Amino acid sequence: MKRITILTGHYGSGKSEIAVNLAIQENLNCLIDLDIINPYFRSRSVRGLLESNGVELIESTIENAAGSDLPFISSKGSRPFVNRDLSAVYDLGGTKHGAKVMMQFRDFIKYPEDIDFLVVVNIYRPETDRANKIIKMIEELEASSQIRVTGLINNSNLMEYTDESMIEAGEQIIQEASQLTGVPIVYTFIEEHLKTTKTFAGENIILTRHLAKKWL
Amino acid sequence: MAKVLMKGNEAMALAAIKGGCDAFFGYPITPQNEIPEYLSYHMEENNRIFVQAESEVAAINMVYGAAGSGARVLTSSSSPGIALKQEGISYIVGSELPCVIINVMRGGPGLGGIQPSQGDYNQITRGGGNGDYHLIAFAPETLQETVDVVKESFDLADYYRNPVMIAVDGLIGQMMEPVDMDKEIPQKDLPAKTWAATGESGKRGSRNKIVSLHLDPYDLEKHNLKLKEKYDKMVENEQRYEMISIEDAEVVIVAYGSMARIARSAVKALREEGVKVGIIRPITIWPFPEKAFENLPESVHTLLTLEMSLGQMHQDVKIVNQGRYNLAFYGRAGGVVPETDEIIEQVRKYVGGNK
Amino acid sequence: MKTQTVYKPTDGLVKRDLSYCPGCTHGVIHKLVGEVLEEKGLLDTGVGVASVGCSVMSYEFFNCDMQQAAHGRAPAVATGIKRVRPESTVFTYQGDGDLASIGMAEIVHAAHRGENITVIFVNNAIYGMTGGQMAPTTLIDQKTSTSPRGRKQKDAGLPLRMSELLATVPGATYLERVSVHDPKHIRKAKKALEKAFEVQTQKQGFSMIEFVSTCPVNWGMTPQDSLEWAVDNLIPYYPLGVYKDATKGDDNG
Amino acid sequence: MAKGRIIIDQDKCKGCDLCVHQCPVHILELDTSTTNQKGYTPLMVNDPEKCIACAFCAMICPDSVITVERFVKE
Repeated sequence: MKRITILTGHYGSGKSEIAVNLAIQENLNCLIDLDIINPYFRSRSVRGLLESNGVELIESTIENAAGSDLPFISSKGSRPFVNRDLSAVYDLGGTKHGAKVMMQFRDFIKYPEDIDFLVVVNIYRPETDRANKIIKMIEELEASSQIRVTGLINNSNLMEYTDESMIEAGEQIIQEASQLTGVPIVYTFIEEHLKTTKTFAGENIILTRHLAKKWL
Repeated sequence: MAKVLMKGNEAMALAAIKGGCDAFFGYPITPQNEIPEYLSYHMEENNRIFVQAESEVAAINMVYGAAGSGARVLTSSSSPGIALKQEGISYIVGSELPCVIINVMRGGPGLGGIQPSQGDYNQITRGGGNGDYHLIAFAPETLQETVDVVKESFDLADYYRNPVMIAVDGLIGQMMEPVDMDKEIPQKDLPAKTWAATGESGKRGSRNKIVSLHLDPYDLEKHNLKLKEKYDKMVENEQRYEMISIEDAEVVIVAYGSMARIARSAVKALREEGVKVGIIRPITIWPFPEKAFENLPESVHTLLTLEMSLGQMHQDVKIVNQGRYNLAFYGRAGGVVPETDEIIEQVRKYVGGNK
Repeated sequence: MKTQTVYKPTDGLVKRDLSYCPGCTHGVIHKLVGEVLEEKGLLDTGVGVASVGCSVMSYEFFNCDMQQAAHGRAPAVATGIKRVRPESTVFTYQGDGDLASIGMAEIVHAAHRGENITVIFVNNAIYGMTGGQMAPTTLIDQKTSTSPRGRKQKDAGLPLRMSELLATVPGATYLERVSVHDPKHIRKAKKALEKAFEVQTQKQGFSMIEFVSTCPVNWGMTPQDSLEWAVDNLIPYYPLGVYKDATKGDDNG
Repeated sequence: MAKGRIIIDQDKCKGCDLCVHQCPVHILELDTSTTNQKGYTPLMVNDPEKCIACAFCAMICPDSVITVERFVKE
């Protein structure tokens, strides 16, 4: 993987769970939570877990404000863009409205070749259930962030009801979008409970849910 | 229709469209913003009305106007915003207009916080507006149930000519869950709205008035008694609840919404150990499901009320209990959501106790 | 001898006695609104919104569909009606306490959105219904039951001029202030109302006619003296005239 | 010779006096010798022959008490 991964997509597509999984599994230096859209279930809500895994969490300018919907973002968020020693995953808020926060870092992005800008897609989210809708979303995300999308993530799931056929159905639709845009599928995330031997497009990663409580 | 993965707020917004909502009037407040955001895009697409009002007060009065002219209307807000809407809600009830109000509850009092809470129980069931009035209030537990009651609420509102509230806490508004958006729901045979002030007095041959003012106290009392008959009918027909693992329970938890979800996972764990615990889950918090408490098994000795507030529903449990069982209460407030283990520990305090 | 009717009571009002005090110009304004609705054929599609104040019962008087609104909220209620019934003719009838005080947000934002409704604003510089308290439009030194020594700027500010204020709101289309103290001004007021409703039927947006009105009972004057007091005191502070006319499209903010 | 006449709905009149002041030929007066159904002293016409059917009285009347007719030649 590249040194910096920026995750975008529709809200509820699974960006934050994937960000936390990538940060922990890939031993990244930091996770930058730039979600100004969602007030709950943000990656900043698992600070302890991240820190115990050696991941620095960068989020708001206000400390201890998990209960805040203020959009203030820590200026530390620009560090991985300028410091080539740092590996990082950026977790953006959903939709083009969440992606526009990237604009504030535009002048810091010195090494664009270090960056993967990935769209998380779950075809069971009605706004991304067809190839044409996924393509439209890619265009919107690029327009509002001014960053070229470099890859797609298949995160098609119905949470605990997910089975292999759902991942396959997702792959088929996302592949269609991929062929039309030339943007490759770089990861497929597979629910932990699903003991599958199949392999799917891109790198396959087992997803452990950290953000949602068991009773949810 | 196959299931899709939806966020609670978004699911409620889409459910409203599917429930035949003609118009939405609202004002932004966290954690319900995805509702107006979703509707701002999709109402127009369906040739329906979306207006972002200048305040919650204006929004609910727009609801009044649109409902008075015969439309199916929705507004949504969160706790402090619902407080601002109380004026209009009282007028809407007094004028016998139907509408649906979604309340995605957050912590209070005051501006409070944006984290989930059930602190509006009294505001919803006792009403913050003036006068004798009630509204049916659903407090669903899953997104599927939420979607189903949102759709059904438009019919119920029309049927009783009274507002219906969907009271969920922020967790249900913000969580993701698979839902079948097109699940069949019960439908009512509804008469035409011949009472509505539609601006068609010419066609109708008579004029309609939407009014909550009654100058003669005896007239007003008569009107209030007529409304009371409606509330009695709602109490008789609309109590909804679920009984979970009640058959041989010693301790019965009373919990709704997200708290019921946590209780459910606690009960599952406790049952695996052989602890006899069950749940009464109110699906309507008004009318309060008194019927659920009528024929509890002999084994029950304690009712344990769980809330994400500090004993508001517990008052209703006390009223319905009438001294029959030991009563216990556990609540968290201010947006703090308890863990399953916390609930397990609470239940353990009371198992093996005497009746 | 054969006769021709020059003037008769309008069918725009319900055939029942108005509840207002003797000589109160609410009656004249009601009549004008009724006449315009009748003559322009707008009763059949009309939905009026009654406010709170002396005109709270106006839903009993206008001969069309009516809704009664909470204090100050008439423009929001009218918004709700007009949005779901765009073919109807929607008007509010509001006093100065209702429109300029408790309902300030609703009136400004209805104008701001350019809601296609017509607002009848009755400004008599006092709260009539509740017993003659100070209104936002009460004149400096005017005595009311809550300004017993006369309104003072340092405590209560200067009287609010709503037509002028709304003229600064980009969304408003037509604003005019009129008076009904003599036949000449009554004719002019009727023309203004005709224009306001025409703005609505032409789907040109928000219109408001402000009426300088009287309150003989709470001012403590005879009806005729009230008219004269309004001419001598209110009109100089609230000058009559058109405050905004964006119907030609040359001024839409 | 009168140009027209006014018809007064006496029982609706609130005796406010506004019309009296608007009449350009000064033929209107409140009848202080009696009260109507409402208890007000109602309007009366002193010198109907002078009426010019201008309708000023009717226009200012807040309670729609007055109907005005003009005589037309046969």
